[in-house]
Amino acid sequence: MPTLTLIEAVTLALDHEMGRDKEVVILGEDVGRNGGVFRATDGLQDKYGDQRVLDTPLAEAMIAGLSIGMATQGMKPVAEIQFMGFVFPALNQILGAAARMRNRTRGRLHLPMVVRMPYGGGIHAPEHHSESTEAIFAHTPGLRVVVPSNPSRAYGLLLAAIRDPDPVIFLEPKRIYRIVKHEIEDDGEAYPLDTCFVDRQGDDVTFVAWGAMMHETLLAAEMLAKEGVSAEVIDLATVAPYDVETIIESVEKTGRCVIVAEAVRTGGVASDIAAELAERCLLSLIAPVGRVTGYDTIMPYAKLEGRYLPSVDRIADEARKVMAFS
Amino acid sequence: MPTLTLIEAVTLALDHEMGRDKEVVILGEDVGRNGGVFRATDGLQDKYGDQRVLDTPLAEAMIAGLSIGMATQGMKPVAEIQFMGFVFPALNQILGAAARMRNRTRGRLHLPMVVRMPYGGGIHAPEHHSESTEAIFAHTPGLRVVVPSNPSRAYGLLLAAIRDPDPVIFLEPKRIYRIVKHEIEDDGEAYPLDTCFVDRQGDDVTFVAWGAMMHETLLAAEMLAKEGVSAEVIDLATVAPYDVETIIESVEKTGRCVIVAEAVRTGGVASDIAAELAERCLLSLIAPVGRVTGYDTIMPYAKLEGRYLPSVDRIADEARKVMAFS
Amino acid sequence: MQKLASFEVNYLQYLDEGGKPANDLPDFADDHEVMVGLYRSMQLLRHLDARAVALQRVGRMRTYPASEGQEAVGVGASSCLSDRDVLVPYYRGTAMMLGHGVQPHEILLYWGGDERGSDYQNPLAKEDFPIAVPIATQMLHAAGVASAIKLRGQKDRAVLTEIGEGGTSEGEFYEALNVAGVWNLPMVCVINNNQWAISVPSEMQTAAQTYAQKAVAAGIEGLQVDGNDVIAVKDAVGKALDKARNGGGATLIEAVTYRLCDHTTADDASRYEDAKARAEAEKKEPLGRLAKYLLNLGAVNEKQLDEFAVAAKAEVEKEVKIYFDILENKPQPPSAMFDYLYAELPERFRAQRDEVMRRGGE
Amino acid sequence: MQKLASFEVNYLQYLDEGGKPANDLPDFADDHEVMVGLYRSMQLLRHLDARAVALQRVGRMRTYPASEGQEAVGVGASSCLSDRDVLVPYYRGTAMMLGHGVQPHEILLYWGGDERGSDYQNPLAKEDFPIAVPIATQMLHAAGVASAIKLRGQKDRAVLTEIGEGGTSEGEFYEALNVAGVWNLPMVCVINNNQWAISVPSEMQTAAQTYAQKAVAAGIEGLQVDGNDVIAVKDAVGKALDKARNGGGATLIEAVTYRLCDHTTADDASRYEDAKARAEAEKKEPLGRLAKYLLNLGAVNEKQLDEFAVAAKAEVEKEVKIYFDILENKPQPPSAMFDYLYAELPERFRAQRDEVMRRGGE
Ligand SMILES: Cc1ncc(C[n+]2csc(CCOP(=O)(O)OP(=O)(O)O)c2C)c(N)n1
Ligand SMILES: Cc1ncc(C[n+]2csc(CCOP(=O)(O)OP(=O)(O)O)c2C)c(N)n1
Ligand SMILES: [Mg+2]
Ligand SMILES: [Mg+2]
Repeated sequence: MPTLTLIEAVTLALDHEMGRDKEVVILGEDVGRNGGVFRATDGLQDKYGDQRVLDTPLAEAMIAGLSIGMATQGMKPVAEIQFMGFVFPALNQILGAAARMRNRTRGRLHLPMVVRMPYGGGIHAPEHHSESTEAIFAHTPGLRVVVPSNPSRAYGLLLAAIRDPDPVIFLEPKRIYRIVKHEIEDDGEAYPLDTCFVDRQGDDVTFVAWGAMMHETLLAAEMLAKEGVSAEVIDLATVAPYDVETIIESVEKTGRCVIVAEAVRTGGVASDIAAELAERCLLSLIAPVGRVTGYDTIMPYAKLEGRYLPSVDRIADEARKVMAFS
Repeated sequence: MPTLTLIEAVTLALDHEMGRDKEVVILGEDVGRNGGVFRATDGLQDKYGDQRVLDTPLAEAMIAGLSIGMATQGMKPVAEIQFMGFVFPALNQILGAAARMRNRTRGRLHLPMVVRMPYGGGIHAPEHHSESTEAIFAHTPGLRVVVPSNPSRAYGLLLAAIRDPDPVIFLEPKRIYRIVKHEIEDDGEAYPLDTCFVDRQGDDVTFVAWGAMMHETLLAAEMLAKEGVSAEVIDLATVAPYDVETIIESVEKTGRCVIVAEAVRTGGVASDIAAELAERCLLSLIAPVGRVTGYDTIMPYAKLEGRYLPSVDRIADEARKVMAFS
Repeated sequence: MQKLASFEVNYLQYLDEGGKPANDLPDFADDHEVMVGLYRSMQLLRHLDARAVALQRVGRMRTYPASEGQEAVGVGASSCLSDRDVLVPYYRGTAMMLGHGVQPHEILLYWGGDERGSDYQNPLAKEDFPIAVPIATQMLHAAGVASAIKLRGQKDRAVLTEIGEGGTSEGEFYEALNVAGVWNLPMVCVINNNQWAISVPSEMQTAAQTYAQKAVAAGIEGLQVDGNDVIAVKDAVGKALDKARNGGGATLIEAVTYRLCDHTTADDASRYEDAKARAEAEKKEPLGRLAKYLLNLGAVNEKQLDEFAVAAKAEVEKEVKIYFDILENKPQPPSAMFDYLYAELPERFRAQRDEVMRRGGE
Repeated sequence: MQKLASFEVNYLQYLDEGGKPANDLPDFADDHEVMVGLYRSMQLLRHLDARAVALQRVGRMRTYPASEGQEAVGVGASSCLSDRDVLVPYYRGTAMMLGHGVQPHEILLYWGGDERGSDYQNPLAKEDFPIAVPIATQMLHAAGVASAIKLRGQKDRAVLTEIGEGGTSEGEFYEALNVAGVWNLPMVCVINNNQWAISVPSEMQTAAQTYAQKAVAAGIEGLQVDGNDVIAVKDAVGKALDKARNGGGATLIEAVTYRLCDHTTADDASRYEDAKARAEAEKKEPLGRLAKYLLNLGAVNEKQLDEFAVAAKAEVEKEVKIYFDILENKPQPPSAMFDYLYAELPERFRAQRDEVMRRGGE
C-alpha cells in the first residue's frame, strides 16, 4: 500500500476514476503538460492523453461553462481552478447555471461535474492565493461542497465527488497538501458525502472543523487533554449540505461546542452551525457556542498571515473559555 | 413635503446627491434614456446630462470595474445592476477588487462607490430576477451592505451610502418599491450606517428582519399582539457590518428571538445573527433562536414563488413556537 | 510598418426589401415546400407572440419577450438543425426552440412561471439547453457541448447558439468564441442584431462597425447577413453548420434585423425609441418580404396565405389550451421546488420539503 | 457576398536582432541620453529581478515574477508616461511601475509579503493602481480611470495598462476594450506576449494569428510591435498615448517577446518548455540588442556599459537594504490588517483588532 500525501491522494483518485470511467475528463489552466501548479494532475496527461486532460485557455468562467456543457452530454468533467481566489469570474456559471440546471429542467439535464480548487492560506502565497470562501458555495442550493482533511479522505471523498450526479465543489486545503501521509489502498472505495467524521471522542466539549483546521483542532484537543478536558473532534468533511445530526448528537452529550474555521468570521459556515445549535440544542448547551475563525478582514499577505489564521492557542483558549463559563 | 414610494425615495436621494456633489455619477444598463427598468433613475439624465448618467454597454463586470477606476479618481460612481441575479459576473470585481482596494494600498486609494441593485422575489418576475444573495457580500470584509425597508430609510440610507468613503452594496427590495408611501422632506439628512432601527417595542420576543421582510414581520407582530404576545421588531438596515449590540440588548430583555430573512436558509445573514446570540446571549435565551427564511432551494418561478417566501403565517408560527418552548 | 494580417467582413443578402432576388439564389430557395415551411414557421411564431402578449395583458402570462420582426433569424437558422445537433438558445430564442421541436405550450409554461416549460418532451430537443436568462452564459454552454462532441469524435453533430447584439458586450461571449477558435469546435453562433438591448441602441453598445468582426478576435470566420431575409440566414447558417459538422470549426453570423416590439411585456419602447426609425424598419420586415417572394415564385396564392394565417391561429389556440390545462388542472405541487434540486434530496432538507407540503395551497 | 469592412494588422520593428536599424528610426533614437536611459532602466530591472530571485532562494522573498527577456516592453512603454498619466499595471508589470516612479524596494516589499509595497510614495505613482494579481481585472480599472479623465474633459492625460497574452482569454479583457472603443477612452493597452501563460503556449491560448487583431472586435486600433526592440515599443506606445491624450481614443499594442525565465520562482519551466525554443529566443534578447545599437551609435563604449552594470547592482543593493530594514526594523503591527479595511473601523470589529494586538508576536 502506497503512503501518500493529500495531494498524491488527489492524484490517485483522479487516476483511479479516469481509468475506470472514460467519461471523466480533466480541464483547467496548466493541468496538462505541467500537471497542475501543485502537481495534482501530474502524469495524467501522459497516461490518458491530451483529449482527456485538457489545458484550457486562461478563463475561469470558461472552464466552468465548458464543464456545464460537457456534463449535459454525459461527460464527467473535473475542472481545476488554479486557486480559490480565482474562482470569482466563474461564479456566474457555478452559482447561476451549474447549481440550477437539474432544477430548471425538472431533471431533464443534470451535471455530474466537479470543480476542484486549492484553498485556504498559510503557505505564504501572494495576494489572492489564500481565500476560504466556501460559504458562498454553501449558501447555494444545488451544489455540494466537500473539503478533505487528510489523504484518505481526499481519496475517498474525491471519488465520491466525481461519481456524484450533481455538481460538487471540491476544496483542497493546500496548506496540508504535504504535511501528513496515509497508507492508501487504491481500492476505489468512495466515502459518503452525507456524514461527518468523529475523529476523536470526548465528553466535555465538541470541536467542529474541516480541512486544514482539523490539524490545529486535533492538536488543541491533545493540549486540552493534558489539562483534563476531554474534547470530541468532528470533521465536517461535506460542508454543504452538512450532517447536522452528528454534531447535535455530540453537543447533546458534551453541552459545549467550539467551531473552528479559517474563513472570515461573519457569515461563515461556522455561523450556520452555531445557528443550528442555537435552534436545536438550547437546553443541552451549558456554555455559549464558540467560534474560532479567521478575522473579519482580508487575509493579510505573507508577513502577517500567521496572525490571521486560527492557531492551536486560539482554539484551546476558546475551549477553555467555554469550559470556564457558568 | 412630497409623499413618496420607496423607489421614488431612491430617485430623490440620487437627485439630491447629484445636485449637491458633482462627482456623483450614475452608470448602468438602461439607467439613462430609459431611466432604469424600475425607473429609479427616471428624469436624471434629462436633468444632469449624459455625462453624469451613463448608459453602459451590457456587462456587469465592466460596470463594477469602471466604477472602481472612476472612484480612484475621486468620482463617486453609483452603479446600478439591473437585477441582483445579474451581479454574478461582477463578483470578481466587487469581492476581489472593490472590497480590497483601500486595504491593499494601505489607504492610498479608496473607493467611494455604491452598487445599487433591486433585490428579492415576490413580483412574479422571470427566473434569475428574484435573488437575495446578500450573504455573499456580507461575508466580504471591506464592503458595507445596506437594505432599506421603507421610503424614508431608502432616502436616508442611500444618501449615507453615497457619502460613505468605502464601497457600499445597496440592495433595494423591489417587492415593496411601491407598496407604501412616506412623506419625505428632501433635507439631505443621511441616516447612520452603523445602527439598526427598533421599529416596534415589545417584551416577549425580538424579531430581526430587513428589507421587504419587515413588512410581513410587522404584520406578524400585530397579529401576535392580538394573541397577547408583545413583539419587538428590529430593522437591521445595515446588513454588514451589522449592529449586533442593539439586537443583543433587545434579546436580553425579551429572551426570545426570531430572525426573518428571504434568502436561502443555510449560510444566510440570519444564521450569523443567530450565531452571535448563541455566543453572547446564552443565559438570556429562554427559547431557541428561530429563523424564518427562504427554503434551501432555488427560488421557484412565479407559480410557486409564494410558497417559498416567508409569509406572515410562517413568521407568526415560529414566534408561537418559541413562545411555547419550555 | 509591415502588413501582418488582413481580414474582411462580408455581407450576404438574397432577397431585397421588396422580396426580389438581389443575388443568385441558393437551390433550396426554389423548393416550394421548404420555402412555404419557413413562411409558416415565421407566421406561427408571430401569432404565438401576439397571443402571449395578449395573455400577459389579462394576467394569464408573466413577462414575455416577443420576437416580432426578427422571425427570419431564428426560423432560418433552426431550419438547418438536424436531430443530432444541439441547440443552446438565448431567452429570445423562441424561433429556434420551436424549430428544434420545443412545443409552443412549453414556451408559454416557462414564461408563465412554471419550470416544466423547460422539460422538453420532444426527443429532438432532449439534449437542448433551456433558455438562458443571464446574458451570454449560454455561449460557454454551447462551447462545452461542442467540446464533448469534438472530444468524442462525433461526426455529423454541431451546436447552434444565439445571442443578442447587446449580449456581445459580456466577457463570456468572447471567452466562448476564443475557445471555439483554438479548439476548433463544431459550433455556430448567431447574433440577433435587433438594434436594441432594451433601451440601449447598438451604436452605444460597441464601436465595432459590425458584430461579425468580433470573430476576428477569436481567429474564426465571421459573416453578416440580412436577418430579415430568411434565405440568407438559412444559407449562411446551413453552410456554417455543415462546416462545423465536418471539422471546419466555428462560425459567427451576425443577422441584422430590428426589434419591432417592446423588449418584453415589461418594457415600453416608446420611452426611448424614435418612431421614425421604427417606421423605417417596418418596411424591411421579414414576413411580408417572404410572402412577396413566395407569391412571385408561384409557390402560394393570396388565398393560401390567408389559410395559413387561420391555421397558425388555430395551432396557437390549441397550444394555449394545453397551457391553461396544465396550469389549472395539473399544477406542480409545492414540493416540486425540492424534487429536482439534487438527484436525491439530502436528508438535511427533508424537513423543509415537509413544511412546504404541510402549508399547502397559496 | 458583398464586402462590408476590412481590417489590417501591421507590425513595427526598428532594430533587427543584431541591433541594426531595420527601418527609418524615429527621432528619439538618435538622442543619446534618452537611449542610454532606456538601456539603464532595462539593466536595472534585470539586476533587480536576479536579486529578487536570489533572495527567494534563501528564503528572504516570497513568490516573485521576473521579467527577464521582456524588459524592453515595460521600459519602452512606461518611458512615454507623463506625470499626469495613470498606470494600471499587471502583476508582471515591474518595468512599467519602475518607469512611473515606484521604487524598487516597494516592489520587493510587495512580493516579500508586506502590503506597504503598494503604498507608493513617489507622487508620480500616487494615483497608479497596485499590481493586479487576478488576471485581466486591471483592464476594467484602466477603462474606469480613463472614463473619469474623459468625463472630466481633462486633456493631456491618459491611462496605460498592461496584460499578458494569456490574460487576453479572460472576458474582462474584451469588456474593457469594447467600452474603451465605444466611449472613445484615453487608454493604451500593451499586451506582453511572452509566448507563455505559465505552461500554456500561445498557440493553445487563441486561434487568432496575432493578439493585436483582438482590437478589431472593439473597433479600436491594434498594432503588433517587436517587443524586444525598445525603440519600436516606445515609438508605438508614445504615439498611442499622444493619440489618447488628444481625444483619439484607445489603442491595443501587442509586444512580441519571450519569457526568458520561469513563470515565477514557484515554477519550473523545464517541465514544459522546449530548450531549443528558449535558445532561439535568447538570440533576440532585448538588452544585448540595444547595447549593440548604442555602441554602433557611439552613445556608449564597452567600459561605460560595464560601469552601468556596476551602478545598477549598487542601486539594487541599496534598495535591498531599505527592504530589509523595513521588514526587520519597522514591521507592520498585526493590527494593520484592520487599519485600512474601512476609513474607520466599524465598532463591530474593534474586539477582533484588540485580540490580534493582544496575541502579539507570531
Ligand atoms: C447578465 C445579465 N444582465 C442583464 C440582464 C437584463 N437584460 C435582459 S435582456 C437585456 C438586453 C439584451 O439585449 P440583447 O442582447 O441585444 O438581446 P435582445 O433582448 O435585443 O434580444 C438585459 C440588459 C440579463 N438578463 N442578464
Ligand atoms: C483570474 C486568474 N486566474 C489565474 C491566475 C493564475 N495565474 C497567474 S499568472 C498566470 C498566467 C498568466 O499568463 P500571461 O497572461 O501570459 O502573463 P505572463 O505571466 O506570461 O506575463 C496564471 C494562470 C490568476 N492570477 N488570475
Ligand atoms: Mg438586441
Ligand atoms: Mg504570457
